[in-house]
Amino acid sequence: MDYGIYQDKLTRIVTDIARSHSLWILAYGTGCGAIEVPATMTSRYDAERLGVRGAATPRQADVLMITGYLTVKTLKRVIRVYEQMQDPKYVIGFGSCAVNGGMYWDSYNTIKQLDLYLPVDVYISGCMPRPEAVLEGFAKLQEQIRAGEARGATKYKDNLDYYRGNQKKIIKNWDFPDYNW
Amino acid sequence: METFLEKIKDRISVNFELDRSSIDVERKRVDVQIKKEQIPSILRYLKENMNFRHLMHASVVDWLEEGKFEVLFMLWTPKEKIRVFVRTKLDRDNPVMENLDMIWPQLNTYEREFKEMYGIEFTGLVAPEEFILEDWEGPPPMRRDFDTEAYAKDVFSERIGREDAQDVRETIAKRSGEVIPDFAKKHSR
Amino acid sequence: MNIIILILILFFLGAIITAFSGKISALVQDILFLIVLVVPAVLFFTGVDMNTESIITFSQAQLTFGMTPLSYYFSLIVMGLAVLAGFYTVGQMNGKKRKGYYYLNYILSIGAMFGILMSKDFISFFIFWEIMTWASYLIVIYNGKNVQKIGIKYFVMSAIGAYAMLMAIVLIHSITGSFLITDLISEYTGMTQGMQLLIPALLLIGFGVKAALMPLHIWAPDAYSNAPMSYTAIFSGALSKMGIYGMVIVFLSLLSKVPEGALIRDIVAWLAAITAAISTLWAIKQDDAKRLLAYSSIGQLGYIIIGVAIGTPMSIIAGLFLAFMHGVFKSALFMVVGAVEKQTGTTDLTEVTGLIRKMPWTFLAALISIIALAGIPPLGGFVGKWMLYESLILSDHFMLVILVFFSSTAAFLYCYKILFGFFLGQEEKEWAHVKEAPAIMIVPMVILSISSIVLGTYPQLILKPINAAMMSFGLPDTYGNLWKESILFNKWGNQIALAPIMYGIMLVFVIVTIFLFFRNRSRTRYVTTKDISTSGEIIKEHENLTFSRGFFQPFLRAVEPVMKRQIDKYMLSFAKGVEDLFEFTRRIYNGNGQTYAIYAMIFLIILLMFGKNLLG
Amino acid sequence: MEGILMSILGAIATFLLAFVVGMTYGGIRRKVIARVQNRYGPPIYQNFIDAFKLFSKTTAVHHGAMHLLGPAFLMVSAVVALMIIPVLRDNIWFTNLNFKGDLIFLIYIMTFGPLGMALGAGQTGNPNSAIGVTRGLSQMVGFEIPWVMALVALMIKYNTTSVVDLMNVQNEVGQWLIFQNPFAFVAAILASLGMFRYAPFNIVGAPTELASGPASENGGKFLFTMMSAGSVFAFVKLTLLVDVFFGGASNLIELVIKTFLLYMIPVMYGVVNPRYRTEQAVTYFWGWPLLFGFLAIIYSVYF
Amino acid sequence: MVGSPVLFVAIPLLAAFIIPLTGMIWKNSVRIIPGLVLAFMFALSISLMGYVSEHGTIVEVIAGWKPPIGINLVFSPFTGFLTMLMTFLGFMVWLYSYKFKRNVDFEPSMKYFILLMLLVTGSVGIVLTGDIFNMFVFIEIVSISGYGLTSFYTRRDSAEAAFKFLFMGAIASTFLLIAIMIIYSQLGTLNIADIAEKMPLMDNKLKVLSLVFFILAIGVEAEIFPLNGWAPDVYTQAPGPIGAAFAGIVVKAAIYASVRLVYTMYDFGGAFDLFIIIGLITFIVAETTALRQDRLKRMLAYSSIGQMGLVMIAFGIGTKEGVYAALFLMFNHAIIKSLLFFSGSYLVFNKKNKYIKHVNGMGKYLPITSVLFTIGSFAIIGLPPFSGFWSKLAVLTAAADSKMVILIAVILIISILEAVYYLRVVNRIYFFDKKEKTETQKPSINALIAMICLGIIVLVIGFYPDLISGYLDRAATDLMDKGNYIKEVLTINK
Repeated sequence: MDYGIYQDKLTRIVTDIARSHSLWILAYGTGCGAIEVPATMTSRYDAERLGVRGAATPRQADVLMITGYLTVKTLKRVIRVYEQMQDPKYVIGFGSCAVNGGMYWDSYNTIKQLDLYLPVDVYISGCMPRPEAVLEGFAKLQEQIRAGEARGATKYKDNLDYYRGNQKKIIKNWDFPDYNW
Repeated sequence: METFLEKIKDRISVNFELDRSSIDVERKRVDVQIKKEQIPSILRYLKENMNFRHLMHASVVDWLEEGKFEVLFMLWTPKEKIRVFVRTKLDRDNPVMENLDMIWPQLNTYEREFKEMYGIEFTGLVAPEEFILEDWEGPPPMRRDFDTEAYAKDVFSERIGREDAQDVRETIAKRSGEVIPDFAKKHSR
Repeated sequence: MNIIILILILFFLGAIITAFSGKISALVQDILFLIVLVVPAVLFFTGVDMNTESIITFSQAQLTFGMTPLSYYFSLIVMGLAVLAGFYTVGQMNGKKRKGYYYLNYILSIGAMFGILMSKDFISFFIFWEIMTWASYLIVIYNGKNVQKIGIKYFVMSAIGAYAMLMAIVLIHSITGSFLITDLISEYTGMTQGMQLLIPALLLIGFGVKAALMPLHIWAPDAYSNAPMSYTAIFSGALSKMGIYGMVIVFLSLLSKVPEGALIRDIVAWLAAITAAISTLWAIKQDDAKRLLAYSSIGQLGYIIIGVAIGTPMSIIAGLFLAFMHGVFKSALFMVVGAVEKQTGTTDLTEVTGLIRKMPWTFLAALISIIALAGIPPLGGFVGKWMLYESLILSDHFMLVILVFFSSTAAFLYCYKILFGFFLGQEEKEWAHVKEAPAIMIVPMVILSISSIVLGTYPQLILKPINAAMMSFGLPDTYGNLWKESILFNKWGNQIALAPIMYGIMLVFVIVTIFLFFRNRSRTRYVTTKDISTSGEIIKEHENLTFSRGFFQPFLRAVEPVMKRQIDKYMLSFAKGVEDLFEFTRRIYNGNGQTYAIYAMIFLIILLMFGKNLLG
Repeated sequence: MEGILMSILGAIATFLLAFVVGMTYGGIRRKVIARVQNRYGPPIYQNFIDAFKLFSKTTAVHHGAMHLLGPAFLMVSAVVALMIIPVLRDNIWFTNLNFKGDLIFLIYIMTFGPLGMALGAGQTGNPNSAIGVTRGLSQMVGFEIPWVMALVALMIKYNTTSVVDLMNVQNEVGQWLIFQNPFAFVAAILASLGMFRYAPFNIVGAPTELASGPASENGGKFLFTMMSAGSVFAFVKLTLLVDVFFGGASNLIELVIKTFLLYMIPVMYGVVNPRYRTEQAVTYFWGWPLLFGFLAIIYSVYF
Repeated sequence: MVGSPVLFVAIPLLAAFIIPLTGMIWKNSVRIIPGLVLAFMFALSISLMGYVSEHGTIVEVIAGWKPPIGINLVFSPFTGFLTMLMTFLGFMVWLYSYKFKRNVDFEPSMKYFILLMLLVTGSVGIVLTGDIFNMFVFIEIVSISGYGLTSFYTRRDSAEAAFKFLFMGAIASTFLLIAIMIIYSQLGTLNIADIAEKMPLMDNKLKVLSLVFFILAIGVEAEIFPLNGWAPDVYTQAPGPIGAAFAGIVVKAAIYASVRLVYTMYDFGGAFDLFIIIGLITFIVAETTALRQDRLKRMLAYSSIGQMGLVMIAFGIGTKEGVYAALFLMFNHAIIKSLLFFSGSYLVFNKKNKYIKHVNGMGKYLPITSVLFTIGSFAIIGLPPFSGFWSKLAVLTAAADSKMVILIAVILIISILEAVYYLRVVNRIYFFDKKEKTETQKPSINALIAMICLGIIVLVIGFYPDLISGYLDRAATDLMDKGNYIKEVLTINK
């Protein structure tokens, strides 16, 4: 992660703690998993007490939640959204479809290995994962952030060629703007 | 009701040369099959002269064994609440049909889907861009002779742990002791 | 020769020479045009003082020219704008057809305005008034679009105003036996009550037309938007101020002297407030920048008229100050629109987008002028509006405050619309080739915008002439204790203490801006406006997502009951009814000789019947 | 020199006060909303965490000069308004620039920020931003009318436009203006519902509808600036209401109590209401609030 | 004294007889001689005016019979001013029409110029004569030449127009004769000054009756409502310049006659009110009607009638300022309306119906003519700095001095209509596209000179009205001073 001027370790710890307690999620509701997010956010499970809160646009968000299967067409959008998010940013793969294709394992247009295209920090398995699982996923993410391990954005930037190569294999008409940070 | 449906069927068959026709009293529907050349005229006739103003649905069935595509239009009249199914069969090797979206504009969407999914050509169809399959280069995926598993293996990489490619249905059945009937084994993935 | 006469002759001769010099070369014409504008301005600022007076005697009337403090103040607006807009005009008219025609009428109208301001009697006032009217009329129809509708509307309304004024003038003459304005003022209190009301009312109709007061304003949107933009800057900035000038005279020297005057003053103030409110709503509705600004001008003139009509010293200062400011920022805005029109060929706010990086200077001028227009501190527009509110509150015109406040809040809507429409939003491929306007057009705009900043911080620059003008009307000297009268500034005693506040604001502004702007700028990279969050969709080059159509639709739905009633329509249907009535009189002449003979006989009988009355 | 230093320090202290109070109130609001919805809710200091996180986030892109300036405008306007408003009554603390705190000046300087922000939002090119801005401006026209009516009623009654004078009036009479002209208070508080832009008037930044409207292209430091300016603004508005209707506050504790109680009104109104459509939000203010405004004026003129 | 007023009558009449003879020798003399005569008349009037302004009124007795018995011509500042105006306009009309339609045959063109000359002569005679029977004779001369000129084109429509004119003119002549008979039977004299002196002796009823008959008779020529039905047709059907001659010369003469009646002959003030009422009705009806016209010449005709109404109003005010204003109006109207007729005729030159829409886009093809028409329009609306403004101002001032506030309001409101219909035409000239491809006629050089002369006068008077205000002032004083008129005419010793 590019810490810029925050080289000081103490500052880094403080910022990591702040980041871990303020996760603004951009729920990319690709599949049926989107229905579990409201349950996680509302009164019974109340993810907001962990500092998890919905963000409206990728510019404001910290966490990209990919809730469900990804087709080729949506993958393109997901990559775009991810690239528009600002550093630091985390990805949560949500549900077995995101993990390995799930029940669409033999579909002609479902992506079965998300981490080839985007750096995923946490996978939450289940079809669908229950809100408890989602909360646990968040907790895991927070742990990773506090430990300074959730560095998906840096990974993506450093290995951009690798990710681009994989992405271009799937997406034939490549018309993306350059990744600019 | 039966006589009424008969009357409608007769009225259609007087005007058009039908390949096959039947009525279903229970579901209040008339089912006609016709040559593809006559499709525009019969649809227009039904819409304008017989008050079947509403196009409920259009779909395609792939009769792989016959070597035909069956295109089906479901019409409905709001007054008598009766459906008419208009079917036609296209040659599977050369599925070409006339564009119909001037009769119902929403047919444009259906036609784009048929084109992408079955490869049916509609002469004169104006489609702004791809409908569902962006950047698709393979064969039309909804044709029954399209092997989706092979295609997926070819294009997408499998996550490690899924190489066995077990059938989900079978695995569950094995675990729970359920007996799958034979007819369901083959094409029920 | 007297210098005022010299300036007038310079204008009128120069106009004709300029018009025909186009035969030599376009460059000569441009240079002559500028000379004819600049030389009188220089002469005016160096040579004319309050003592210059000259009289031309005709058998019917004496034309007296001279300067008063009030006319000096308005001359500042006219002369300054004329020169600045003149330079702009040269840039804007470059390569257009019928330049001679345009220059002729431009200079004529400037000369006429100057003549109006220098007139000390009503005859020369009226003569120059009419020259101004038809010169501006000829410019309004310059583009030749919808002439029959727009031109006639403008001219008829002007004629109504002018004839009302003429009637007042002859009435004045019949009572005082003189055309001099000072004679009217001195003999006004001795008139009968009916005349005391009738004369100001008629004069106000005359001035109200030019100042676009409500039932008389219907010409303004069309005329403003149809004239070339370089002239509309004059039109809205200076020409409309002639109406204000007349109103100031009427209100201060006539109506304030009689108790009945309060009635007319209140009526005018209310009309002006309603004008401001309604025209602001209409401005919000417009999609064309010219029309938008035209309606906005009408609204702004409404504020000025309120200030003048209320008649407390504070409100008059506010009105006059706003008159100057309006001249400054509205001309700059019209120039901006003209520059955009020249560079893109259209003024449709829904079509042009994202010019900010193409025309940065124009945008800067627009931004500052808009901030001034919206009345946001620390720019000049706020000072005027502030004084207006203060004076309205202190004189207990509470409903007027609400109306003014409503319209000036609603003004934010169109202010934003015009900035957004032209300069912000996504950059479109169609306007990729657009370049910044030529320097000769940019410089006047920038000068005007700088003056709105300067006048916001140092309002005393024009408060001094305003004070002189007000003292000439017998109002107390408020310059020294101007701010004492307003309760705002008593922390700093009786000095003009706007500057510290404005400095404070600017300090904060500069600190925060430097901190945020430059810090962020150095750390971030520019990305195009196509690179926005659109649910992951990649915007193609031909796609433009700018939101520009139906901009304030929900708001307009909310205010629709008010907007449904248009005076314009009522007036048109009235005019149509009158014309149909005339169709009836036309039928009297049916072309039949026998009928005419019968008419003759009927006429004879009637004459004989009333023959006895002939004896007298 | 010392004077300048002191005044700069005072300004910073005021800003910090406003920032802390505004942020905390924001946190309390989130907690209240959570509790009303039968949730546990985030901690009260959650807003500070969010702000700090936003501040520490990378801000890599901008869309041009106005985009950079927009949040700066917002901040300028908030700070200037804060400098002008009298925070405490009869106290040399926190009197920065306030030259007796002119109401009209305040109203205008408070609109300056949103307008600047609107320009910034405009340059991002995001249609949602522009839609949000138009909604916000429309709503502003709506609520300014009853708000100004309430203030004008007081201004005419006491013949002053100064906040300090109004506070002094209340001190001399010994009665708060809320009791002297209750209609004005009702009109003002109804108008302030729109001013705070909480539900049902959160049409500007409606996250599910407009993707947070003007803020939609702003992340990181831009959003941090907007958030802190918003907090300062909330403090300014509350202080203004307290000054005008509740006789001001002579110390910080009184200020906090009064502002908190006032703050709860829009918050509570918001939790139980869904979002209005734009024209509903505009015309809402031209119904009962306008009536109360008229009543306030009539009351102050004739009684 | 350079010449005698008698020459105003004698020379043209003589020339009228000689012209056919010279025409046999030299074709063009038919065109040229009337022009020379008119020019001479104009020059004579100027020189006489110079004399009059120094030495006072000239009363010329014909054939040695002294007034009240003999026939006399009175060249006072008032009549002299009108004479000058008429002869000038007559010359301008001649100059303009010198080559107006080349395709006109020799024979009619001879008629045209002779008739024009007679028209002017008759009008001048009406103004100059001091004798009511002579006035009758001159009115007949004017009428008859007017009938001839109206039917000049020998078309069906022009014949109809001429017949209408004739019809009304016959009625007028009858009543005029009856009125003269009543006067003569009661007072035994035909001399105006003598009648004026003896008027108090006459029975009131007969006085009223004779005045009514006079008004009816002269009102036909003076185009007052409702006796002006013939006028629009005549203006439309007669050749273009003749419209100008009617508006500028004939009507002026008729107005003079009625004014002379009311101001000098009769002694009761109710007639002034009658003037105002008639004038107002004429003004309103004519201007409103003009607004609804779709043909240019008809529009100009109604406008002309309206202006005459305004003149009547001004005379009806009855003060010296009123007379001054009326004279100023007459002067301006004569010049401006002639300019409008002159330029307007070229704008709709080759069109059959001469609709207003035919002027569309003429600004491009006939620039000078269009500019002149525009100047004329602006002037007649009363826009400063054109001459029309000063006369309108004078009328309004006069009315205001007499406290006629409502009158002022009505005049001004109707003036707005005037502005509307003139501007419609001007807009069409400049800002409409020429629709059909009709050929346009460039004005001939003499016509151009005539128009430019008039245009310059409009501008010059507009910028410096004092050029003529001296004449006007003297004329007004002269008209108001009834006793002086009587004295000067009756006490002449020669």
